Amino acid sequence: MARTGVIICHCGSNIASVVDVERVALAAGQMPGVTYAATNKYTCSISGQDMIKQAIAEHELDRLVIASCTPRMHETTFRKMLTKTSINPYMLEIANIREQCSWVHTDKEKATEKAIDLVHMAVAKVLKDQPLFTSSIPVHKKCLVVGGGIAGIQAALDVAEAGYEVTLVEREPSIGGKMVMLDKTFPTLDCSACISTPKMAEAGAHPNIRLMTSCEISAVTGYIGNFQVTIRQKPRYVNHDTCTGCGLCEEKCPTKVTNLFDQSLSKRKAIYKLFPQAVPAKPVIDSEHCTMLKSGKCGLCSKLCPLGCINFEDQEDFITETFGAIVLATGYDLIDWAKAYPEYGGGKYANVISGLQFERLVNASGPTEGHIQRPGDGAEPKTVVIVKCVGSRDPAKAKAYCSRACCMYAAKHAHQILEKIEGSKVYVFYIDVRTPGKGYEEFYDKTRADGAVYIRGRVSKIYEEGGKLICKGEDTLIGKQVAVEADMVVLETAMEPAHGSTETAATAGVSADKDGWLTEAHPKLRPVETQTAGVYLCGTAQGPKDIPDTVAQASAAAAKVLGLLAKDELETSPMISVVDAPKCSGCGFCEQVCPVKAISMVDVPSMYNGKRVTRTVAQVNSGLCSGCGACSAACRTGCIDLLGFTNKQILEEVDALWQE
Amino acid sequence: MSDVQNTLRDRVRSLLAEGKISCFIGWGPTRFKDRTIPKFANKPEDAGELVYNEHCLSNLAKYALDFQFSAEVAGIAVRGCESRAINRLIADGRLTRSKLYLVGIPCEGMLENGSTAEKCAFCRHRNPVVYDELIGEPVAEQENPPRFEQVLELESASSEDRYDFWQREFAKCIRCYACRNACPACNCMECYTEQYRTGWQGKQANTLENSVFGFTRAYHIGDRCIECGECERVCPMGIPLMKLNRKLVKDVESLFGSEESGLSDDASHALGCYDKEDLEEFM
Amino acid sequence: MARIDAENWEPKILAFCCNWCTYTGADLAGLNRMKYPDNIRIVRVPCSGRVNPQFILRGFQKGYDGVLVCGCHPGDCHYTSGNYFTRRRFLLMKRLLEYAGIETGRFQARWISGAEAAKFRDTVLKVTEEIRALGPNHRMKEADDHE
Amino acid sequence: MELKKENLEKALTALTRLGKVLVPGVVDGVKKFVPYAAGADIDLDMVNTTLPPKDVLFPQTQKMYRFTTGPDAAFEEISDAEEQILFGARPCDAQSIDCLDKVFLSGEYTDAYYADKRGKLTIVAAACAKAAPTCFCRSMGVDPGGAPNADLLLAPTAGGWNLHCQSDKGKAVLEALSGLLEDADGQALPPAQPELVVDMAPVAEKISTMFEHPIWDELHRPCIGCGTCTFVCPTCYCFEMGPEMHGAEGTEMRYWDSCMFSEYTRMAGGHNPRPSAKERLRNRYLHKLSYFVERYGQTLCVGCGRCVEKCPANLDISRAIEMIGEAKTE
Repeated sequence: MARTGVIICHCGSNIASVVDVERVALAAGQMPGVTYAATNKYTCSISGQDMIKQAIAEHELDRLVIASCTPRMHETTFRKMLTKTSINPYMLEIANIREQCSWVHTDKEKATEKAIDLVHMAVAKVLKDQPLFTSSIPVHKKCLVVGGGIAGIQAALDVAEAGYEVTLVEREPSIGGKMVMLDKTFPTLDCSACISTPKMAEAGAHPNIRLMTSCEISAVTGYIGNFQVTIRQKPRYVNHDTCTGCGLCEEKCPTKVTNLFDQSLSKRKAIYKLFPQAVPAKPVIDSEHCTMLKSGKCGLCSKLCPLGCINFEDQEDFITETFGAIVLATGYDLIDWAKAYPEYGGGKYANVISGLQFERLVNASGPTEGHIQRPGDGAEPKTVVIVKCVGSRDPAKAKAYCSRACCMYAAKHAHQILEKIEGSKVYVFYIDVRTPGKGYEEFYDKTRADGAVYIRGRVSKIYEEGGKLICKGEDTLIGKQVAVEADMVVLETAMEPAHGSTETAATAGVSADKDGWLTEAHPKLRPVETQTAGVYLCGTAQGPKDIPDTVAQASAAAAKVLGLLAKDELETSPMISVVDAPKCSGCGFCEQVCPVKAISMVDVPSMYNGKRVTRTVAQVNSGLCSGCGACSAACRTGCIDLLGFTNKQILEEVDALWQE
Repeated sequence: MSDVQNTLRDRVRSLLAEGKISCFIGWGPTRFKDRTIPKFANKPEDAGELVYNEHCLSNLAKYALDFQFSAEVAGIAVRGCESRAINRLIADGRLTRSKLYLVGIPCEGMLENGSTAEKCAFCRHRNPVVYDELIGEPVAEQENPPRFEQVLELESASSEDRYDFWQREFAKCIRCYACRNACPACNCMECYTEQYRTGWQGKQANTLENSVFGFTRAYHIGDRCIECGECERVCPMGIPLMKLNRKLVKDVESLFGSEESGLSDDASHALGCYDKEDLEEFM
Repeated sequence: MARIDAENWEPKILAFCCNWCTYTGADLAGLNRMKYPDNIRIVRVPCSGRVNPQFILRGFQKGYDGVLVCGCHPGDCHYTSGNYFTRRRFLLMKRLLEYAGIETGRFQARWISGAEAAKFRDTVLKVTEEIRALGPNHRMKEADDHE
Repeated sequence: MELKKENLEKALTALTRLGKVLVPGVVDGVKKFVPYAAGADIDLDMVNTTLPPKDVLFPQTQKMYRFTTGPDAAFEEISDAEEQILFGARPCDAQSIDCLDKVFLSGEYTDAYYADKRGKLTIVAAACAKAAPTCFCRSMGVDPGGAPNADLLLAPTAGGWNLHCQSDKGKAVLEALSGLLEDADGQALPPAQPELVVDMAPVAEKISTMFEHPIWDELHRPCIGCGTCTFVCPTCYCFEMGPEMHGAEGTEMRYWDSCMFSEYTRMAGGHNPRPSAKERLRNRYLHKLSYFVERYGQTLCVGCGRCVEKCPANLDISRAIEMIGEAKTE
């Protein structure tokens, strides 16, 4: 027989002034299974807790109902208290007779009756409580960072600096991402490479960081603290263990290929480093273009390499490792504006370029060594039109969202043109100017003071006429059509999630929104966590943002990772779902509704019609289950149940009304 | 129909003889002219005992569960209703398509007490929707049979009349669970009614408990019912169960835009997924 | 309470409230000392997605005159998607109950966030009045079947 | 003595003075024994009711006692027996009551609930002038023209029924009907001759040796495991007990169970000695045709054909009897 103790709290006068607590205690004493019922002035106080402990010992109680304030207030307090008694902390139910009774009702008689009902429901439920035990899962103190842009580098460095091992996976042959392509950063105008390459080098040399370039993650299993990740190493055809990065191969390679790092504004070789400051500073072979790999002819690099590092037989390799935490920093791409905006020439005018192309043009290490020259003829443009929101805030053609960084880099581009080309004119077509950042508005003001002409309106058409690019649009402030003759047009295009990032995220159990940006666990309160515990995100993988925000978020993600890795073991809530496997039909309905992919279908030996068979049944991963109970409501048989809120417990609460 | 019967016997004989299937589930004769019984042909010579006529009322699909753990392939005769039931059972993880050999039979409806069986009257899929081979030529489908006519009629009754209607009907229920056991969507290893410890459902046969069972079963299968009408056919008390099931089918179709159940073995079902743009009534 | 005469009859309403939104909203209503009718009995569940529609029938069986299911607003679910499933389940269940002859209004569902204490209070007020207007429920109720 | 058809309603009304009169009728499409009320839809010509009269004595759900738990634990027995007249029961139905009597009244233990009801029951049986295609009572030793354990037998005539009193309770019925009866007997109709005939003789001979016989491997296969056959059977008497709780108050009940349900023999922990339909069907048939015979000297099947008529899969116990009879045994 159960020996339930019921404590009715006065909460000073908070409860007792409305609810006749003595009457509630008297009624509770008559309820099935109740051995002891008493009131207490302040149950949560030390003396209140001592009184409960004493009652537990004296009356050999095996479960407890406390009628007091909301369980959201003191459930944890009382559970903690129970750890010091003979009662399991989960043999406790709280009847909320303060927030949901004494504070909201005035009729003392009715409030008392309601309190009795609420206590009754708790008493009925507690009779079906079972002792539950937290279990612990080990934490593998190693972090995986996916994406080697500034976000990934920052997160990796922060975690590594704290003393934990990090593996940084990058699909390109070098880390660096988009930031390293940029020339200057707004609003301070410090050289992007100057501040990002030291970080790259630091990451490359850090004893706790293992760089895995030309790599992608292909599979993730397991759960927080224990992710088994399979990493695919793409063939590089160059042995990076022996290569010193002398560059002889690259110098002599006869095959020239469009250089995508320079946004197609230059050529590179078929064996190449992504850019001069690449980390690792070692070349790889572009298998798509290498004549040796394509047709078996050439092999010059192999002949020249003094250390014999070239291996045309290189194969892809799969490496599986265990990580405690994963950070997704998969970054962004720019939209393909040529497809979305045929009215801007759709790519047929060489002098209509993207902002990122402009960054390469103006970059000292770019194809023009920093001289702004028209890609079409190499001439210096005197009049430049900058078009903002190309693809952003334009749901009809591309993206509905604001890409956040464009207003500022458009101002930066305008500034750079005005500064570098004497007598130049810059017209900026804009919808709005958004400058919410430290020093941003000031920078924008300065650019305008420098002479940039801001025209409010979208460009409706760009066409070539007499060697000039005519940009037509409406100046909505004066309500008139305007046409600007330009030598060059820079389109500040929208960001979109890096290609393949949603697939990578899905591998790690992270979902994306309709635009493909990865979904955080809570937009405000858990901005760097995801619905999959132990997987974090940062940078533009989560949504468009600029470098300061990206870096801040990367450090935030690192802080979360450190919070996890600092623990040797994770205590898991015991209030999770459990499967009664012999009853499970294996329909998988629970799996379909689980928000955290904690349920998987597994084959188990079983009996069926008296025969030994192998059947498929549901299995709950206790490390992943978040205890929502959606599975339980989806199960027709009721064979998957949520501990702490079992079907039986809830039915008992409902049935309790019958007691009078 | 005798052509179909002859072809069926020939085909089953060969399939068994060739070892393509280990057993064939069809219909066999009874001592009564107007009744058939599910027949399991294990050997080529059993094929001659198979029957196909207008009295083949049983939906055979659930008998395939007898072979769910068998290493061999089982053959089964499938008309529209059986084929959808097989899809349902595959979708719900109870059968494996590769372990089944489906002999399709287009069907023009069966007879019950001398006239078209109630379960066939609203059929929209007389031709099997999945099969490995088809006996005979596809038949014309019934054009828009008024599936929801009876539901609409009851919907237009007053709340009180609806309550009285179902209470009167469930007063008849004897809790034999024939409806459940015949239903291809009721394919749980153990029914919720058997979970005595949880106590979902009292075993006592009274109108209330009977109707709790009736409504719960309807809800459990509502988004997966293939409208084969077996539950109603097997009910010894003649409770119009399809009038209940079709209500849910109708709502699932109109609320969530789901297609009819059992047209494919896709595991998705209306309550196993959601659309953020679903109807909002609870604001 | 089952055998209180009609004059003194007070509706009894069962409410399933999710821990993260509506239960919190109800707590906030208390914190703000808002007043609402005492006819409601709340069962706390982690998520509205935990509420098996069979619990609703059970509520009516056991003598509740009305049943309410409350959760986070769609999109705000603590567990991301629980309430989207809730919405589907109860869109269907509500119609089934009405078809079965339970009067419209006896079963209701509402999205109430942790901040919407006033909405919680107003919902309890409204639902209580609606159910009061419907009178005692005898349909699908155990006692009546056993008289 | 003859009761003319035109006096039937008067006769039934007269009988209501003796107790609740149960007559074959149709309620919401279901043929069963229903309490007689003037103007009710009664049909004494129907061959068999769909539901047997067994729930008159052995209700599908029988409330046994009420109880309260907790400090003031108490219980109160429920007795709901009342005088009842089962009017128009068929010879097979009467025979089924004989079977139930053996189970509930003979031997060391008498079932109080059954005994109460049985003591207050008067059986007015009606012999059959016609048979349904599924009737095979004769093969099971039941005479469609007689009902030895009935208190009164109605033998059909062209215009009504001749009355044969068979007990003191029967006399009471006759007294109640005085004034409504013709003194002379009418022209009796010949009793029905069911077309369905099976031979039980070879079955009786060998069935007790056939537990392991391969016949069961195939026989059960159409069975869907529902309880229809057992619930429409006039003799199946298995039950289970359980409480219905309202907080600390409860009512203990017993309700029909079916050996065809998979959970019927399932034990705590999950083991099931009758794991599949094969073992379950075998048990049902052996119980009816062998075990009961060994214990009480008669079969537990009265040949009413209800299960044959209602089986969702058209399983046919008469066919099983034939197959058992034909089976080779060593």
